Amino acid sequence: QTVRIGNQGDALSMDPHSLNESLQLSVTGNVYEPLVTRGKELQLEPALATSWKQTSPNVWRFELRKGVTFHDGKPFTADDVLFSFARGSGDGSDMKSYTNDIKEVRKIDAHTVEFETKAPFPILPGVLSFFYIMSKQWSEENQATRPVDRRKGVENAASFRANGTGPFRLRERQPGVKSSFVRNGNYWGKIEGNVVNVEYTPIGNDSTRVAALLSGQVDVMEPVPVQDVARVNASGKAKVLQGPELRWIFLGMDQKRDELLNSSVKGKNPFKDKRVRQAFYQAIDINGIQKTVMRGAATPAALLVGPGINGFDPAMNTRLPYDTEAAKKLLAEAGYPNGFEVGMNCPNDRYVNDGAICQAVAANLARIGVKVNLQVETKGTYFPKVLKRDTSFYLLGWSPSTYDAHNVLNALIRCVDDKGSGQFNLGAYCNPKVDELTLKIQSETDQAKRNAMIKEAFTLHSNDVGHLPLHQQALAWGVANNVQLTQRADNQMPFRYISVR
Amino acid sequence: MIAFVRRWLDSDVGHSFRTSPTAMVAAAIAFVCLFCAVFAPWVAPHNPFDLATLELSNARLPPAWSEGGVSQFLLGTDDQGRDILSALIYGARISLAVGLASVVLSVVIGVAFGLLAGFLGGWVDAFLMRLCDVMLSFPAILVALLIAGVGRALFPDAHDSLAFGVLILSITLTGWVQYARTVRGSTMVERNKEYVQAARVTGVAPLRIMRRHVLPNVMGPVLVLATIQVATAIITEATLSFLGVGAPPTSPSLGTLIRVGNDYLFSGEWWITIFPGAMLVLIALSVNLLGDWLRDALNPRLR
Amino acid sequence: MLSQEGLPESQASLVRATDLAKTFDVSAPWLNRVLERQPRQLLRAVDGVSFDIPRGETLALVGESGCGKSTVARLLVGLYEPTRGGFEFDGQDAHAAFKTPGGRQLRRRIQMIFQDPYASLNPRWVVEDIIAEPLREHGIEIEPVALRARVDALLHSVGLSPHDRVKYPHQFSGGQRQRISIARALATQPEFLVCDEPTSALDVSVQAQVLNIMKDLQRERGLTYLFISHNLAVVRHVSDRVGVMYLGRLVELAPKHTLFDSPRHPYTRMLLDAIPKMHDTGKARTPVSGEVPNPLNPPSGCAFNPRCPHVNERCRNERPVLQTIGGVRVACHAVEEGRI
Amino acid sequence: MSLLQVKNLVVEFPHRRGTLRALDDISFDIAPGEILGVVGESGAGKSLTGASIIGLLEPPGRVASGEILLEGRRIDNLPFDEMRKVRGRQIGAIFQDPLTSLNPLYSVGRQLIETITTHLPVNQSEARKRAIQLLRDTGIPAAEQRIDHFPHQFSGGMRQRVVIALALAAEPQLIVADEPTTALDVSIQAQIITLLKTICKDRGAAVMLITHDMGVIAETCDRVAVMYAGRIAEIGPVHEVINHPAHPYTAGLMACIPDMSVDRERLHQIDGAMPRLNAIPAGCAYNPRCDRVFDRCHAERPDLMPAGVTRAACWLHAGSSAAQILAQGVAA
Amino acid sequence: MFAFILRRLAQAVVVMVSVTLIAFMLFQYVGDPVVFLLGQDATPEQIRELRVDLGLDQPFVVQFWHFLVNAVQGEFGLSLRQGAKVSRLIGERLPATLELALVAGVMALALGIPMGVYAALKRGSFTSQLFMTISLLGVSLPTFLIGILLILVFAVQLGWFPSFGRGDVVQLGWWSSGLLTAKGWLHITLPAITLAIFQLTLIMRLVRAEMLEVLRTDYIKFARARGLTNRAVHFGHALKNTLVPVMTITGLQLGGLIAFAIITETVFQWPGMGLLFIQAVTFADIPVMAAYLCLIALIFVVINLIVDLLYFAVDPRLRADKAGGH
Ligand SMILES: Nc1ncnc2c1ncn2[C@@H]1O[C@H](COP(=O)(O)OP(=O)(O)OP(=O)(O)O)[C@@H](O)[C@H]1O
Ligand SMILES: Nc1ncnc2c1ncn2[C@@H]1O[C@H](COP(=O)(O)OP(=O)(O)OP(=O)(O)O)[C@@H](O)[C@H]1O
Ligand SMILES: [Mg+2]
Ligand SMILES: [Mg+2]
Repeated sequence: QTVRIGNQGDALSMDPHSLNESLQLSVTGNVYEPLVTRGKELQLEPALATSWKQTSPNVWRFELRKGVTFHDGKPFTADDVLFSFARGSGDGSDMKSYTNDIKEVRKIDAHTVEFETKAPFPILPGVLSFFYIMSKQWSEENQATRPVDRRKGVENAASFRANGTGPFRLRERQPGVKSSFVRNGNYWGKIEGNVVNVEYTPIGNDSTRVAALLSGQVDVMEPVPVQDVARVNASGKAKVLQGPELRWIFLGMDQKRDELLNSSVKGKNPFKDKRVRQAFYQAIDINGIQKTVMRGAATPAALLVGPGINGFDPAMNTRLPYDTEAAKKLLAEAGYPNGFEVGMNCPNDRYVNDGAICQAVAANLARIGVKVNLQVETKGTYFPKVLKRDTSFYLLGWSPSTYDAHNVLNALIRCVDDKGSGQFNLGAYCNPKVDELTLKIQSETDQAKRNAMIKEAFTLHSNDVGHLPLHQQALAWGVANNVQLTQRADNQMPFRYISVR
Repeated sequence: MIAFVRRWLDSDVGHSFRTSPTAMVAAAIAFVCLFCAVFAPWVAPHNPFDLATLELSNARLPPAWSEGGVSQFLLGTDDQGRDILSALIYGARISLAVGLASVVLSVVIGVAFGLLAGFLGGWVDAFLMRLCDVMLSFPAILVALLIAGVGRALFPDAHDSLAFGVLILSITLTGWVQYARTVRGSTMVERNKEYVQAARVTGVAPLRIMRRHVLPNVMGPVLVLATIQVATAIITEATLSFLGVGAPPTSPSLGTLIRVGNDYLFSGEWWITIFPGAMLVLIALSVNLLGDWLRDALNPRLR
Repeated sequence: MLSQEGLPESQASLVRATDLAKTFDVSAPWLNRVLERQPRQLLRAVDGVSFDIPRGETLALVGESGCGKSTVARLLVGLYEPTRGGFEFDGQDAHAAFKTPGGRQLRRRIQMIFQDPYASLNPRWVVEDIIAEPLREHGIEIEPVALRARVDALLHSVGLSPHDRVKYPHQFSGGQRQRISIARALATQPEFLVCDEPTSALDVSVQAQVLNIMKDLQRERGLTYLFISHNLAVVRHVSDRVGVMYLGRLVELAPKHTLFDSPRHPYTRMLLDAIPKMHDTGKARTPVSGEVPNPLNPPSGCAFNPRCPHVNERCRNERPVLQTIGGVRVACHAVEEGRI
Repeated sequence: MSLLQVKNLVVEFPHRRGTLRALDDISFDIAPGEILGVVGESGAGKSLTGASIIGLLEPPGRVASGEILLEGRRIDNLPFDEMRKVRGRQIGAIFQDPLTSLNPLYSVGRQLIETITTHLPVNQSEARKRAIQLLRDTGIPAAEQRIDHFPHQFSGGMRQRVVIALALAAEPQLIVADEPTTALDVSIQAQIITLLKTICKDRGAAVMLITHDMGVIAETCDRVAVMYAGRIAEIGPVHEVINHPAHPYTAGLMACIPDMSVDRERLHQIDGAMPRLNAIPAGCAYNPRCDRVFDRCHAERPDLMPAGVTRAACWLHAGSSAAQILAQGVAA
Repeated sequence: MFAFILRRLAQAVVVMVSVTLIAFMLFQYVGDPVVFLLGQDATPEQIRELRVDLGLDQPFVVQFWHFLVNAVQGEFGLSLRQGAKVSRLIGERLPATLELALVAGVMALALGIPMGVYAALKRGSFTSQLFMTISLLGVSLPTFLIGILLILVFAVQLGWFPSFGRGDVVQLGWWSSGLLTAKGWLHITLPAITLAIFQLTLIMRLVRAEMLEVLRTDYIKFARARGLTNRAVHFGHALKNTLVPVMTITGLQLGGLIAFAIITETVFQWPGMGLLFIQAVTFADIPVMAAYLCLIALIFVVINLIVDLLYFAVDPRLRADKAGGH
């Protein structure tokens, strides 16, 4: 059984440590495995580790699975784990954020390892679910002991070839063109689906990708542009599998500068006034956006996290009402009865219909008198700009890589410092109380206490209207009628769930 | 004015115009497009740039005559609830403006360089022609892509006007080469003609000769080329928009409209892309036909 | 010897060319020359030509295509810099003067009429502008009404009507265009007119009109002409003295009647023989044998030697110089030796 | 019998403001082996006459009426392919500019052989032999080598010899030579004219020599036709026309030519210019410039009528023969 | 001729160095690759480090110099994005683009020349007018629209041709060819048509214009006067002379084909260099962009050199210095 998959992008490399990006991890995750993985509902499941427990606040012990072999036939041992973590935290690795909190990995015996963290670290197993284990021997034999070293211009065998323990082996790879995978006959576990061969093709252009599905050139494709969902469903050849994605779209506002970069308001920053922020919030017709721009493929959100994320509480997830009049009033109270002019930055090829969302928002804001000078551009120029915080008003999407609310608090909400806190808090929202909580949450091991603190932090943030949450994006996979698969909310597509009739 | 038109219609070129139905139809279409574009605020039923009037609930309405259409939106609406007809008219305005502006700029640069190279010869010529070679080995789209990127980076807060500036500049940068080459060629022929030498014998300064004698006599082919280049520029702009570096979606050109509409080709909302596409083809075709006709009409050997 | 002979005339001479030479570098590009081991290629278009023209007279230059006639003309009006030698105009070193600001004055006094009546007028200018250009350029007349009057007068003097002022050149016949050219040349009231084949593109009937006008103007204004042509009949009609050129050199220079009645140089004789005789119809001419040699690689000795019936060893080796023999100036060993 | 007969040939150019008559009722004939000169001012219609005979009028020009007969066979209305066989085979042509008449991309040999094999039933090697012979006959030294050279490797005079060889390749009976020497040097002109003359004498071909150089006509031709504004003004033996012109235009033309044997302060000059085709005056086309014009010249158009030995289209010679009266009757 | 080639090569080097220089100046602005190289959780420290490691903190002149020195040794470094040797990436993509351009070029020439000849010979006839007008559509429709419409009609609706990709390729040494399998031909058809349409129009119009020009020359008139058949005149004499100037423009156009391939490759997901470049642009992958531009300049220069050499072969006048002078 062969399944042909078309995707918007491609894994840039087969090296599991070279890039911390979800598509790359999704592809390499079929060949390599972590110690702990996530199941269909994102629950943690044993993978190369059969069990784990916290032996002291700072120490975790993992029992490794026995009898596992790499694709080249070599057995999997604790040495491979040690090697992989050394590799992943060394030069050229992009996985350091997963290993930063680990102080040391120790080998207890051939199938037991111990992790010592720098501070109490309650969510370590979850964090490790994207850290894949490589073979020490193979890497050494193939000069792949380090992730690619661009400085020296030295290529890395692991970029093109792969030797993991996963359910599929890499058979052939042409970067950006095609990658073929074949089922691993010696896999330690059970493979749910019946697929034997997988052909993975990147197809960047939306129309072409839809055409490929409709003309039967691919069996699975991802994502389906929202406007084509109906067409695919109506084609009789394929249907669209839709479901919520672990990605929240929101708007941020510069709350730090004393004068906005590009605005008609001089001498002060209107976004420092909560009333203005709230006016913006209430001016956005989120249901309209959901209905027309997203064609239903989105769930309006009141927080920057949602179901599936550790620490989320549905009770908090209520938006302020859409109310143009109230918004106008707030604006007038804040001293802008006639609105003002402000620049807005927006990518047009990063999130689902991102450009259109911004346009709709701009139209919404126009109704309360705010003139938005929208600048929509490709992600290539958008991100460098907003990351320098050269923006007053921007759109961003976030998917917490640890499936934990702390990640969001730390990256998006915490006050900005130069050590990486609030790194994506591009509008520099800052509430010291939230910061305090964030720090505590990081090392709190009591789950209930921790959740309460998360809730408190989010409440503070919501009351401040620190960001303008929009919605949770939806996944849309086009699947031919003869294919069955499981859609995971983190947009990972493990081949082992795919069956072909 | 009327007398002028009458005299023109009576001239050879005018006659060939009157006897060529294609030319007349093309001119009529071009004129209508130009008229609509220039007077867009008065001609268009809505103002698509006025965000406050957009209503998301009006999004993606089909043309008035088909089921579900609303007479208020003759050609339907796009995904933002913008009236397609108005967007078309404003889009044509932007496309034409970009096309004309970049062609005018290319002509100015190209003709100036061509004249200098052809008239002065020597190392000036060699240098300018190598420059042309360099420009030519950068295919137009590549240059435009790079320039657009640079422009955006240099003017990070670029609003629409600056985005257009970047667009025009990038089309100009590759466009001038053709004019420079053409003009250089004709200048080299022209400068050896006896009327130029007569002026030199009289003691007229070289720059003056270039401007007053040579320039008017090398403009013929430039004119024809320019006509056709307008169409090419409009298409290039559309292509750049397709690649995502063209006119901003808030003030869309025809190219941007097509690119946006492109996403709706499969979803059955054909009007979002077909109308701008048809408009673009209509403009480009009529301008091309005019250029074509002009080329033949101005070529005495074909008369 | 040259100067001795020239002296008595020099007082009256308006134009005096001394050893005028123009060499064009037509070498292949440097790289080619290096790789293909080619020498520099120099084309001696004009190679040491001396003559003088008394005020009010016409000197004609004749010769085959490529012998350097036009180059001489262009040297005289300052379109080319001479490689060697120079020419004096009214006692003044002209080429030095052309370069000074005062040279404009000189440009006023020397004008040129070109061969092709179609190419010598800017097709996009109306006649009025064409004729007024030199007037404006030299600041002779700037005021519009007076300027217009001047243009009308000029048009009148070449037999055109003031109504033609607003027409474009293409609305005129060849002969009329040539008259416009003449009017333009006359605008600055020059003393010396260089005419490079002014009638060779014209029909005989039109040629007659143009030649007549030129003669009339000479009579009225005392103009001095350098008249270039390859039509000996025309030359005979207009000139006072005739210079015969061959491959960049003067081979014979003599008063018109002397030259036509008793040509000395074999090449001159050949040219005269080549003129079809109109009135004794059916009589074949004796065609000249051979072709014009390649100017890049001229024969050694006398350039004419490969085609000359009187050639001898000396002709092949030694280049004859122009010298006065029997009252005319001729460059030929055979004449010098009295062989012909 | 004459080789070529042109009867009342009219050539027209349809134009947006009516039709231009570029050749208006031209009649003449050429006997085998005869050299007929055609002179006239630029635009008089000389080239058009030649082009009509070889059937290469450029559209939109067309033969509107009249006939052209070659050896008694009408050739002006032949189908394209028939006419093609006449061209080159029976009527050869030579044009003014020898440089542009030859295709620069092919060797002269190829062009010669191509012409020969198109018309004559010979194979390649024979054709090549003939080609070499032709080049030799036209006075090209070392013909065996030069046959493989390209046109740009020949000098102007040599090129014109090649062109003549090409025109003669299939041994035509008539050669239309349109200003064959105008582009050449004075000294080369004589060579080419002599060559043309002797070659045609040797092969018995007739020549229609178009030129505006009276001198060339004088020494080469048997008869001469003087054209003016699309009409023949005078036609007759060359000696007569030159020495005793019957038409005032011919006389004027002769007087315009500077004469080597007499000194004149001013040349005789015909004022004005030949009328444009769209402004040909009624009656005799020459009437505005004629110094012997009288009423009839304005009113009626003269046909060719005997005037001494020649025939001239001038009312001055009217009534000198019965034929004229007849013609008058028709015209009236 | 040797000197000529040498001079062209020298010029080519100048052109290419200038191209890369300009390209490098522009690269400063197209985006920041570091943002894409590190994931969202990277620390500022890491970002700074990477920037230094990649040499992106150095002035562009220095970066350019390093690039140049490496490029001369045929080494373009590693793709920032893919971590693979740029030379390898481009080498893998080159065959696809060249085959596409070749097929499209052949298509454009094979149709464009006959159509142009026809339009010139039958000037004014209905068919030729039709050709002229319809061909204008080719330059009035943006390439991407043509491509998408072709996909819509022929791939989705009719299902005759595949909508994307190259199909099966056969590996011939390092060259992968799609032209040896039936499937490969099916795959190349739509993209090649898309790419060819624009060129076809240009070539057709050029041939027509040149042919009309040539048909008016004296040697064509003289050839007719010699009684040559129409075939010999039109195809023996006129066509060959027409093709001499057409060659130059076609040479330039072939360069254009490769540039236009960017759009076509994007639309058809054709795994060629254009696609690589576009991806590189979005990710500011400077080594890939630089190498691509160099290669394009090189191809352009090579094509022009070939065209110039063809001139020597076709036009005897240019061989004058060798053969002439007898
Ligand atoms: N600008 C130039 N560069 C190189 N060579 C030149 C230039 N001008 C003239 N020559 C050469 O100088 C020689 C003399 O040319 P010139 O034009 O003076 O001849 P001419 O006697 O006027 O001929 P014609 O009768 O054809 O006008 C010719 O061999 C010509 O090729
Ligand atoms: N295509 C055309 N359309 C209109 N008129 C034309 C055309 N071709 C020629 N004529 C006219 O026909 C007349 C005769 O032209 P022709 O070429 O026969 O003159 P010619 O006597 O050969 O002159 P020349 O000595 O200049 O060669 C001219 O008045 C010319 O303007
Ligand atoms: Mg000359
Ligand atoms: Mg003629």
